[in-house]
Amino acid sequence: MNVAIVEDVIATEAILAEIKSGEDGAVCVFDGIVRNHTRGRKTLYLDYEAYREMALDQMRGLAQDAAARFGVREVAIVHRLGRLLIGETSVLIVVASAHRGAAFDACRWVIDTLKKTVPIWKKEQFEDGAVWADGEPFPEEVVSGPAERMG
Amino acid sequence: MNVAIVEDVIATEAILAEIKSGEDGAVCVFDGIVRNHTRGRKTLYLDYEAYREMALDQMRGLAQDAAARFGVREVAIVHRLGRLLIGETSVLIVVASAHRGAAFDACRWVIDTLKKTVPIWKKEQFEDGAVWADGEPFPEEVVSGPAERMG
Amino acid sequence: MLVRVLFFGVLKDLVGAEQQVLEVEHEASVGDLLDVCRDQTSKQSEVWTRLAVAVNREYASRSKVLAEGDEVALLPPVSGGRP
Amino acid sequence: MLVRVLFFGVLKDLVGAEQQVLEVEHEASVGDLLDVCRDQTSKQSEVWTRLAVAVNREYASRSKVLAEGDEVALLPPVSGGRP
Repeated sequence: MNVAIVEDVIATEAILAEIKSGEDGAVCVFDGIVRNHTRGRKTLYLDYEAYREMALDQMRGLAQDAAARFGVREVAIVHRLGRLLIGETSVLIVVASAHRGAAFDACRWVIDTLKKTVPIWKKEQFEDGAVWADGEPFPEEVVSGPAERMG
Repeated sequence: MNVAIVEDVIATEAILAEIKSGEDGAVCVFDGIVRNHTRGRKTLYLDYEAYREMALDQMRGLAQDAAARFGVREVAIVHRLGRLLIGETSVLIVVASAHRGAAFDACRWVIDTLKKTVPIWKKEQFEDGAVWADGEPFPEEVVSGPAERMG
Repeated sequence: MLVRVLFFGVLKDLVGAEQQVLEVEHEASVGDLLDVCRDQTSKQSEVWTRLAVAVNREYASRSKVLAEGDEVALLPPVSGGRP
Repeated sequence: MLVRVLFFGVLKDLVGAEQQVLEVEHEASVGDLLDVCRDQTSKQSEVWTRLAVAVNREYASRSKVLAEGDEVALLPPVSGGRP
Protein backbone atom coordinates (compact mmCIF):
# COMPACT_ATOMS: atom_id res chain seq x y z
CA MET A 1 0.00 0.00 0.00
CA ASN A 2 1.52 3.31 -1.10
CA VAL A 3 0.41 5.78 1.57
CA ALA A 4 2.25 9.06 1.93
CA ILE A 5 2.12 12.70 2.97
CA VAL A 6 4.25 14.92 0.77
CA GLU A 7 5.21 18.59 0.47
CA ASP A 8 5.85 18.60 -3.27
CA VAL A 9 3.82 18.04 -6.41
CA ILE A 10 2.12 14.64 -6.32
CA ALA A 11 3.66 12.34 -8.95
CA THR A 12 0.37 11.07 -10.37
CA GLU A 13 1.82 9.34 -13.42
CA ALA A 14 4.44 7.45 -11.42
CA ILE A 15 1.93 6.37 -8.78
CA LEU A 16 -0.45 5.13 -11.49
CA ALA A 17 2.30 3.28 -13.34
CA GLU A 18 3.58 1.69 -10.16
CA ILE A 19 0.24 0.40 -8.94
CA LYS A 20 -0.82 -1.49 -12.07
CA SER A 21 -0.40 -5.23 -12.12
CA GLY A 22 -1.36 -7.98 -14.57
CA GLU A 23 -4.19 -9.14 -12.33
CA ASP A 24 -5.97 -5.79 -12.60
CA GLY A 25 -8.73 -4.96 -15.05
CA ALA A 26 -9.69 -1.60 -13.56
CA VAL A 27 -8.00 1.35 -11.95
CA CYS A 28 -10.10 4.12 -10.44
CA VAL A 29 -8.46 7.42 -9.57
CA PHE A 30 -9.69 10.35 -7.54
CA ASP A 31 -7.69 13.52 -8.04
CA GLY A 32 -8.70 16.28 -5.66
CA ILE A 33 -7.63 19.66 -6.96
CA VAL A 34 -7.66 23.21 -5.66
CA ARG A 35 -10.71 25.01 -6.99
CA ASN A 36 -10.68 28.71 -7.81
CA HIS A 37 -13.78 29.49 -5.76
CA THR A 38 -15.70 28.51 -2.63
CA ARG A 39 -19.30 29.57 -2.16
CA GLY A 40 -18.89 32.38 -4.65
CA ARG A 41 -15.65 33.76 -3.24
CA LYS A 42 -12.54 33.73 -5.34
CA THR A 43 -9.78 31.57 -3.88
CA LEU A 44 -6.13 32.60 -4.28
CA TYR A 45 -4.47 29.54 -2.73
CA LEU A 46 -4.87 27.03 0.06
CA ASP A 47 -2.61 26.15 2.96
CA TYR A 48 -2.93 22.55 4.11
CA GLU A 49 -1.74 21.37 7.47
CA ALA A 50 -2.03 18.07 9.30
CA TYR A 51 -1.53 16.30 12.55
CA ARG A 52 1.00 14.49 10.50
CA GLU A 53 1.82 11.27 12.31
CA MET A 54 -1.80 10.58 13.14
CA ALA A 55 -2.97 11.47 9.63
CA LEU A 56 -0.52 8.98 8.19
CA ASP A 57 -1.70 6.29 10.62
CA GLN A 58 -5.30 6.98 9.66
CA MET A 59 -4.52 6.92 5.94
CA ARG A 60 -2.71 3.58 6.30
CA GLY A 61 -5.74 2.24 8.15
CA LEU A 62 -8.05 3.48 5.39
CA ALA A 63 -6.01 1.77 2.69
CA GLN A 64 -6.06 -1.52 4.58
CA ASP A 65 -9.75 -1.24 5.42
CA ALA A 66 -10.65 -0.46 1.80
CA ALA A 67 -8.75 -3.50 0.54
CA ALA A 68 -10.46 -5.77 3.06
CA ARG A 69 -13.91 -4.26 2.73
CA PHE A 70 -14.15 -4.07 -1.07
CA GLY A 71 -11.76 -6.87 -2.02
CA VAL A 72 -9.58 -4.62 -4.16
CA ARG A 73 -5.96 -5.57 -4.72
CA GLU A 74 -4.14 -2.31 -4.05
CA VAL A 75 -4.84 1.20 -2.75
CA ALA A 76 -2.61 4.27 -2.89
CA ILE A 77 -3.37 7.43 -0.89
CA VAL A 78 -1.13 10.47 -1.17
CA HIS A 79 -1.92 13.84 0.42
CA ARG A 80 0.04 17.02 -0.08
CA LEU A 81 0.56 19.67 2.62
CA GLY A 82 1.69 23.30 2.50
CA ARG A 83 0.67 25.98 0.06
CA LEU A 84 -1.22 24.78 -3.01
CA LEU A 85 -2.19 26.86 -6.00
CA ILE A 86 -5.34 26.66 -8.10
CA GLY A 87 -5.44 23.46 -10.16
CA GLU A 88 -2.84 21.62 -8.07
CA THR A 89 -3.61 18.18 -6.67
CA SER A 90 -4.08 18.09 -2.90
CA VAL A 91 -5.01 14.43 -2.62
CA LEU A 92 -4.69 11.48 -4.95
CA ILE A 93 -6.39 8.13 -4.41
CA VAL A 94 -5.75 5.20 -6.72
CA VAL A 95 -7.45 1.82 -6.46
CA ALA A 96 -6.52 -1.19 -8.59
CA SER A 97 -8.83 -4.18 -8.84
CA ALA A 98 -9.81 -7.05 -11.10
CA HIS A 99 -13.24 -5.49 -11.71
CA ARG A 100 -14.46 -1.94 -11.94
CA GLY A 101 -17.36 -1.95 -9.47
CA ALA A 102 -15.13 -2.65 -6.49
CA ALA A 103 -12.54 -0.12 -7.70
CA PHE A 104 -15.13 2.68 -7.90
CA ASP A 105 -16.74 1.79 -4.57
CA ALA A 106 -13.44 1.57 -2.72
CA CYS A 107 -12.08 4.80 -4.22
CA ARG A 108 -15.17 6.73 -3.24
CA TRP A 109 -15.30 5.26 0.23
CA VAL A 110 -11.66 6.20 0.83
CA ILE A 111 -12.06 9.85 -0.18
CA ASP A 112 -15.38 10.25 1.66
CA THR A 113 -13.96 8.71 4.83
CA LEU A 114 -10.65 10.56 4.55
CA LYS A 115 -12.49 13.87 4.32
CA LYS A 116 -14.31 13.14 7.57
CA THR A 117 -11.73 11.40 9.72
CA VAL A 118 -8.15 12.12 8.67
CA PRO A 119 -6.76 15.10 10.64
CA ILE A 120 -5.90 17.47 7.80
CA TRP A 121 -7.12 21.06 7.58
CA LYS A 122 -7.07 23.73 4.97
CA LYS A 123 -6.97 27.49 5.32
CA GLU A 124 -8.47 29.21 2.33
CA GLN A 125 -6.87 32.45 1.24
CA PHE A 126 -9.34 34.76 -0.46
CA GLU A 127 -8.66 38.20 -1.87
CA ASP A 128 -10.20 39.74 1.26
CA GLY A 129 -8.96 37.44 4.00
CA ALA A 130 -8.35 33.88 5.07
CA VAL A 131 -10.54 31.31 6.82
CA TRP A 132 -10.14 27.76 8.01
CA ALA A 133 -12.47 25.72 5.82
CA ASP A 134 -15.45 24.60 7.82
CA GLY A 135 -15.61 20.84 8.12
CA GLU A 136 -18.52 18.53 8.66
CA PRO A 137 -19.07 17.25 12.19
CA PHE A 138 -17.00 14.20 13.06
CA PRO A 139 -18.72 10.83 12.74
CA GLU A 140 -20.13 9.54 16.02
CA GLU A 141 -17.51 6.80 16.40
CA VAL A 142 -14.73 9.38 16.21
CA VAL A 143 -15.96 11.66 18.98
CA SER A 144 -17.25 8.93 21.26
CA GLY A 145 -14.18 6.75 21.35
CA PRO A 146 -11.42 5.05 19.43
CA ALA A 147 -12.28 4.22 15.84
CA GLU A 148 -12.69 0.50 15.36
CA ARG A 149 -10.65 -1.02 12.61
CA MET A 150 -12.98 -2.57 10.06
CA GLY A 151 -12.68 -5.68 7.93
CA MET B 1 -15.26 17.12 -24.96
CA ASN B 2 -12.18 15.05 -25.80
CA VAL B 3 -13.60 11.90 -27.40
CA ALA B 4 -11.33 9.72 -29.50
CA ILE B 5 -10.54 6.28 -30.82
CA VAL B 6 -6.82 5.63 -31.12
CA GLU B 7 -4.47 2.86 -32.22
CA ASP B 8 -1.55 3.80 -30.02
CA VAL B 9 -0.86 3.99 -26.30
CA ILE B 10 -3.39 6.25 -24.59
CA ALA B 11 -1.69 9.42 -23.33
CA THR B 12 -3.22 9.39 -19.85
CA GLU B 13 -1.03 12.10 -18.36
CA ALA B 14 -1.64 14.54 -21.22
CA ILE B 15 -5.40 13.93 -21.18
CA LEU B 16 -5.50 14.50 -17.43
CA ALA B 17 -3.40 17.66 -17.63
CA GLU B 18 -5.49 19.04 -20.47
CA ILE B 19 -8.86 18.50 -18.84
CA LYS B 20 -8.18 20.29 -15.55
CA SER B 21 -9.51 23.78 -15.09
CA GLY B 22 -9.60 26.25 -12.21
CA GLU B 23 -13.31 25.64 -11.67
CA ASP B 24 -12.74 21.97 -10.87
CA GLY B 25 -12.37 20.51 -7.43
CA ALA B 26 -12.49 16.86 -8.43
CA VAL B 27 -11.31 14.67 -11.26
CA CYS B 28 -12.39 11.05 -11.42
CA VAL B 29 -10.57 8.68 -13.75
CA PHE B 30 -11.43 5.19 -14.90
CA ASP B 31 -8.52 3.33 -16.48
CA GLY B 32 -9.57 0.01 -17.99
CA ILE B 33 -6.59 -2.27 -18.42
CA VAL B 34 -5.98 -5.66 -19.98
CA ARG B 35 -6.10 -8.32 -17.29
CA ASN B 36 -3.92 -11.43 -17.42
CA HIS B 37 -6.81 -13.83 -16.93
CA THR B 38 -10.50 -14.38 -17.64
CA ARG B 39 -12.48 -16.96 -15.74
CA GLY B 40 -9.35 -18.83 -14.77
CA ARG B 41 -7.79 -18.89 -18.24
CA LYS B 42 -4.51 -17.14 -18.84
CA THR B 43 -4.82 -14.30 -21.37
CA LEU B 44 -1.94 -13.56 -23.74
CA TYR B 45 -3.32 -10.43 -25.39
CA LEU B 46 -6.54 -8.89 -26.66
CA ASP B 47 -7.54 -7.65 -30.09
CA TYR B 48 -10.06 -4.82 -30.02
CA GLU B 49 -12.15 -3.89 -33.02
CA ALA B 50 -14.98 -1.43 -33.49
CA TYR B 51 -17.67 -0.24 -35.83
CA ARG B 52 -15.54 2.81 -35.75
CA GLU B 53 -17.68 5.70 -37.00
CA MET B 54 -20.69 4.58 -35.01
CA ALA B 55 -18.61 3.92 -31.89
CA LEU B 56 -17.25 7.44 -32.07
CA ASP B 57 -20.76 8.88 -32.49
CA GLN B 58 -21.95 6.88 -29.50
CA MET B 59 -18.99 7.96 -27.38
CA ARG B 60 -19.61 11.62 -28.24
CA GLY B 61 -23.24 11.16 -27.25
CA LEU B 62 -22.21 9.57 -23.95
CA ALA B 63 -19.89 12.47 -23.10
CA GLN B 64 -22.64 15.00 -23.80
CA ASP B 65 -25.27 13.00 -21.94
CA ALA B 66 -23.00 12.59 -18.92
CA ALA B 67 -22.32 16.33 -18.74
CA ALA B 68 -26.04 17.13 -18.96
CA ARG B 69 -27.21 14.37 -16.66
CA PHE B 70 -24.70 14.80 -13.83
CA GLY B 71 -23.83 18.47 -14.25
CA VAL B 72 -20.12 17.82 -14.64
CA ARG B 73 -17.98 20.31 -16.52
CA GLU B 74 -15.96 18.11 -18.84
CA VAL B 75 -15.75 14.48 -19.92
CA ALA B 76 -13.01 12.75 -21.91
CA ILE B 77 -13.46 9.27 -23.38
CA VAL B 78 -10.61 7.60 -25.26
CA HIS B 79 -10.71 4.00 -26.48
CA ARG B 80 -7.85 2.12 -28.03
CA LEU B 81 -8.22 -0.50 -30.80
CA GLY B 82 -5.92 -3.18 -32.15
CA ARG B 83 -3.71 -5.56 -30.21
CA LEU B 84 -3.26 -4.76 -26.53
CA LEU B 85 -0.91 -6.48 -24.14
CA ILE B 86 -1.45 -7.27 -20.47
CA GLY B 87 -1.47 -4.11 -18.35
CA GLU B 88 -2.15 -1.74 -21.25
CA THR B 89 -5.04 0.71 -21.09
CA SER B 90 -7.92 -0.10 -23.44
CA VAL B 91 -10.23 2.69 -22.33
CA LEU B 92 -9.73 5.87 -20.35
CA ILE B 93 -12.55 7.99 -18.97
CA VAL B 94 -11.86 11.28 -17.22
CA VAL B 95 -14.51 13.48 -15.63
CA ALA B 96 -13.81 16.93 -14.20
CA SER B 97 -16.29 18.63 -11.90
CA ALA B 98 -16.57 21.15 -9.10
CA HIS B 99 -17.53 18.41 -6.63
CA ARG B 100 -16.57 14.79 -6.30
CA GLY B 101 -19.97 13.10 -6.06
CA ALA B 102 -20.97 14.12 -9.58
CA ALA B 103 -17.52 13.22 -10.93
CA PHE B 104 -17.71 9.68 -9.55
CA ASP B 105 -21.32 9.15 -10.66
CA ALA B 106 -20.72 10.43 -14.18
CA CYS B 107 -17.50 8.44 -14.63
CA ARG B 108 -19.16 5.22 -13.56
CA TRP B 109 -22.24 5.83 -15.69
CA VAL B 110 -20.08 6.45 -18.75
CA ILE B 111 -18.05 3.25 -18.43
CA ASP B 112 -21.09 1.12 -17.55
CA THR B 113 -23.07 2.51 -20.50
CA LEU B 114 -20.12 2.35 -22.88
CA LYS B 115 -19.62 -1.32 -22.07
CA LYS B 116 -23.23 -2.06 -23.01
CA THR B 117 -23.91 0.19 -25.98
CA VAL B 118 -20.76 1.30 -27.81
CA PRO B 119 -19.98 -1.11 -30.68
CA ILE B 120 -16.51 -2.30 -29.69
CA TRP B 121 -15.57 -5.96 -29.34
CA LYS B 122 -12.60 -7.82 -28.03
CA LYS B 123 -11.17 -11.16 -29.04
CA GLU B 124 -9.28 -12.80 -26.22
CA GLN B 125 -6.21 -14.77 -27.13
CA PHE B 126 -5.50 -17.56 -24.67
CA GLU B 127 -2.67 -20.05 -24.75
CA ASP B 128 -5.04 -22.64 -26.21
CA GLY B 129 -7.18 -20.60 -28.59
CA ALA B 130 -9.05 -17.36 -29.12
CA VAL B 131 -12.65 -16.36 -28.41
CA TRP B 132 -14.75 -13.27 -28.86
CA ALA B 133 -15.51 -12.08 -25.35
CA ASP B 134 -19.12 -12.75 -24.52
CA GLY B 135 -21.06 -9.55 -23.96
CA GLU B 136 -24.14 -8.86 -21.95
CA PRO B 137 -27.43 -8.63 -23.83
CA PHE B 138 -28.10 -5.20 -25.30
CA PRO B 139 -30.36 -2.89 -23.28
CA GLU B 140 -33.99 -2.97 -24.42
CA GLU B 141 -33.86 0.51 -25.97
CA VAL B 142 -30.98 -0.54 -28.20
CA VAL B 143 -32.60 -3.60 -29.76
CA SER B 144 -36.09 -2.17 -30.01
CA GLY B 145 -35.27 1.04 -31.79
CA PRO B 146 -33.09 4.12 -31.97
CA ALA B 147 -31.49 5.07 -28.69
CA GLU B 148 -33.03 8.22 -27.30
CA ARG B 149 -30.63 10.98 -26.46
CA MET B 150 -30.86 11.70 -22.77
CA GLY B 151 -30.44 14.90 -20.78
CA MET C 1 -32.96 -3.24 -53.93
CA LEU C 2 -29.39 -3.42 -52.61
CA VAL C 3 -28.17 -2.82 -49.07
CA ARG C 4 -24.69 -3.07 -47.66
CA VAL C 5 -24.37 -5.33 -44.62
CA LEU C 6 -21.46 -5.12 -42.17
CA PHE C 7 -20.53 -7.98 -39.84
CA PHE C 8 -18.61 -7.53 -36.61
CA GLY C 9 -16.99 -9.68 -33.96
CA VAL C 10 -18.16 -13.28 -33.86
CA LEU C 11 -20.58 -12.60 -36.74
CA LYS C 12 -17.69 -11.78 -39.04
CA ASP C 13 -16.19 -15.21 -38.32
CA LEU C 14 -19.57 -16.92 -38.67
CA VAL C 15 -20.45 -15.34 -42.00
CA GLY C 16 -16.89 -15.42 -43.25
CA ALA C 17 -16.98 -11.84 -44.49
CA GLU C 18 -16.60 -8.30 -43.16
CA GLN C 19 -19.30 -7.01 -45.45
CA GLN C 20 -21.66 -8.05 -48.21
CA VAL C 21 -23.94 -6.25 -50.62
CA LEU C 22 -27.25 -8.09 -50.49
CA GLU C 23 -30.38 -7.96 -52.62
CA VAL C 24 -33.56 -7.64 -50.55
CA GLU C 25 -37.15 -6.99 -51.53
CA HIS C 26 -38.50 -3.46 -51.76
CA GLU C 27 -39.57 -2.30 -48.28
CA ALA C 28 -37.87 -5.24 -46.61
CA SER C 29 -37.46 -4.78 -42.86
CA VAL C 30 -34.41 -5.29 -40.68
CA GLY C 31 -36.00 -8.57 -39.58
CA ASP C 32 -36.34 -9.72 -43.21
CA LEU C 33 -32.67 -8.94 -43.84
CA LEU C 34 -31.64 -10.89 -40.73
CA ASP C 35 -33.51 -13.93 -42.09
CA VAL C 36 -31.61 -13.63 -45.38
CA CYS C 37 -28.29 -13.40 -43.56
CA ARG C 38 -29.03 -16.28 -41.25
CA ASP C 39 -30.23 -18.55 -44.04
CA GLN C 40 -27.00 -18.17 -45.97
CA THR C 41 -24.86 -19.60 -43.16
CA SER C 42 -25.03 -23.27 -42.37
CA LYS C 43 -23.77 -22.75 -38.82
CA GLN C 44 -26.21 -22.39 -35.98
CA SER C 45 -25.44 -19.73 -33.38
CA GLU C 46 -27.40 -18.12 -30.61
CA VAL C 47 -25.83 -14.79 -31.59
CA TRP C 48 -28.65 -14.27 -34.11
CA THR C 49 -31.11 -13.85 -31.26
CA ARG C 50 -28.81 -11.57 -29.26
CA LEU C 51 -27.46 -9.13 -31.82
CA ALA C 52 -28.38 -5.50 -32.30
CA VAL C 53 -28.73 -3.83 -35.66
CA ALA C 54 -27.66 -0.37 -36.70
CA VAL C 55 -28.98 1.23 -39.86
CA ASN C 56 -26.79 4.05 -41.06
CA ARG C 57 -25.05 4.05 -37.67
CA GLU C 58 -28.16 4.33 -35.52
CA TYR C 59 -29.57 1.43 -33.52
CA ALA C 60 -32.74 0.19 -35.23
CA SER C 61 -35.58 -2.18 -34.33
CA ARG C 62 -36.37 -5.36 -36.24
CA SER C 63 -39.41 -3.70 -37.78
CA LYS C 64 -37.53 -0.79 -39.34
CA VAL C 65 -38.06 -0.63 -43.10
CA LEU C 66 -34.89 -0.47 -45.16
CA ALA C 67 -34.13 1.76 -48.13
CA GLU C 68 -31.89 1.30 -51.15
CA GLY C 69 -28.24 1.79 -50.23
CA ASP C 70 -28.67 1.58 -46.45
CA GLU C 71 -25.65 0.55 -44.41
CA VAL C 72 -26.86 -2.16 -42.06
CA ALA C 73 -24.48 -3.31 -39.34
CA LEU C 74 -25.02 -6.53 -37.39
CA LEU C 75 -23.60 -6.08 -33.92
CA PRO C 76 -22.98 -8.89 -31.44
CA PRO C 77 -23.38 -7.94 -27.79
CA VAL C 78 -20.52 -5.62 -26.94
CA SER C 79 -17.83 -6.95 -24.71
CA GLY C 80 -18.67 -5.49 -21.37
CA GLY C 81 -17.12 -8.03 -19.12
CA ARG C 82 -18.04 -8.31 -15.46
CA PRO C 83 -18.43 -4.87 -13.91
CA MET D 1 0.37 15.62 36.33
CA LEU D 2 1.54 17.07 33.01
CA VAL D 3 0.11 16.41 29.56
CA ARG D 4 1.12 17.89 26.24
CA VAL D 5 -1.73 19.48 24.29
CA LEU D 6 -1.58 20.09 20.53
CA PHE D 7 -3.84 22.62 18.76
CA PHE D 8 -4.70 22.44 15.07
CA GLY D 9 -6.47 24.56 12.50
CA VAL D 10 -8.77 27.20 13.89
CA LEU D 11 -7.95 26.09 17.43
CA LYS D 12 -4.33 27.03 16.97
CA ASP D 13 -5.41 30.58 16.07
CA LEU D 14 -7.94 30.69 18.92
CA VAL D 15 -5.52 29.53 21.60
CA GLY D 16 -2.58 31.36 20.07
CA ALA D 17 -0.24 28.39 20.37
CA GLU D 18 0.59 25.19 18.54
CA GLN D 19 1.11 23.31 21.75
CA GLN D 20 1.16 23.71 25.51
CA VAL D 21 2.21 21.57 28.44
CA LEU D 22 -0.64 21.73 30.93
CA GLU D 23 -0.99 20.64 34.53
CA VAL D 24 -4.14 18.61 35.19
CA GLU D 25 -5.34 16.67 38.19
CA HIS D 26 -4.48 13.02 38.62
CA GLU D 27 -6.96 10.89 36.65
CA ALA D 28 -8.35 13.92 34.84
CA SER D 29 -10.45 13.00 31.82
CA VAL D 30 -10.35 14.36 28.29
CA GLY D 31 -13.46 16.38 29.20
CA ASP D 32 -11.68 17.91 32.21
CA LEU D 33 -8.75 18.92 30.03
CA LEU D 34 -11.08 20.52 27.49
CA ASP D 35 -12.58 22.65 30.28
CA VAL D 36 -9.10 23.81 31.27
CA CYS D 37 -8.26 24.72 27.67
CA ARG D 38 -11.51 26.52 27.05
CA ASP D 39 -11.30 28.50 30.29
CA GLN D 40 -7.90 29.92 29.39
CA THR D 41 -9.17 31.57 26.19
CA SER D 42 -11.38 34.60 26.44
CA LYS D 43 -12.84 34.04 22.97
CA GLN D 44 -16.06 32.13 22.54
CA SER D 45 -16.22 29.67 19.67
CA GLU D 46 -18.55 26.88 18.73
CA VAL D 47 -15.54 24.80 17.75
CA TRP D 48 -15.28 23.62 21.39
CA THR D 49 -18.48 21.64 20.94
CA ARG D 50 -17.49 20.24 17.55
CA LEU D 51 -13.91 19.16 18.00
CA ALA D 52 -12.56 15.64 18.29
CA VAL D 53 -9.77 14.64 20.61
CA ALA D 54 -6.93 12.22 20.01
CA VAL D 55 -4.88 10.82 22.83
CA ASN D 56 -1.55 9.48 21.68
CA ARG D 57 -2.82 9.63 18.08
CA GLU D 58 -6.00 7.63 18.62
CA TYR D 59 -9.44 9.23 18.69
CA ALA D 60 -10.70 9.27 22.27
CA SER D 61 -14.01 9.95 24.01
CA ARG D 62 -14.55 12.76 26.51
CA SER D 63 -14.59 10.25 29.35
CA LYS D 64 -11.17 8.79 28.65
CA VAL D 65 -8.86 9.11 31.63
CA LEU D 66 -5.51 10.72 30.92
CA ALA D 67 -2.09 9.62 32.09
CA GLU D 68 1.10 11.53 32.80
CA GLY D 69 2.86 12.50 29.57
CA ASP D 70 -0.07 11.85 27.24
CA GLU D 71 -0.10 13.69 23.92
CA VAL D 72 -3.58 15.13 23.57
CA ALA D 73 -4.52 16.70 20.24
CA LEU D 74 -7.54 18.95 19.82
CA LEU D 75 -8.87 18.52 16.31
CA PRO D 76 -11.41 20.82 14.63
CA PRO D 77 -13.71 19.12 12.11
CA VAL D 78 -11.57 18.14 9.15
CA SER D 79 -12.05 20.10 5.99
CA GLY D 80 -14.22 17.83 3.92
CA GLY D 81 -15.89 20.34 1.72
CA ARG D 82 -19.06 19.50 -0.17
CA PRO D 83 -18.87 16.00 -1.63
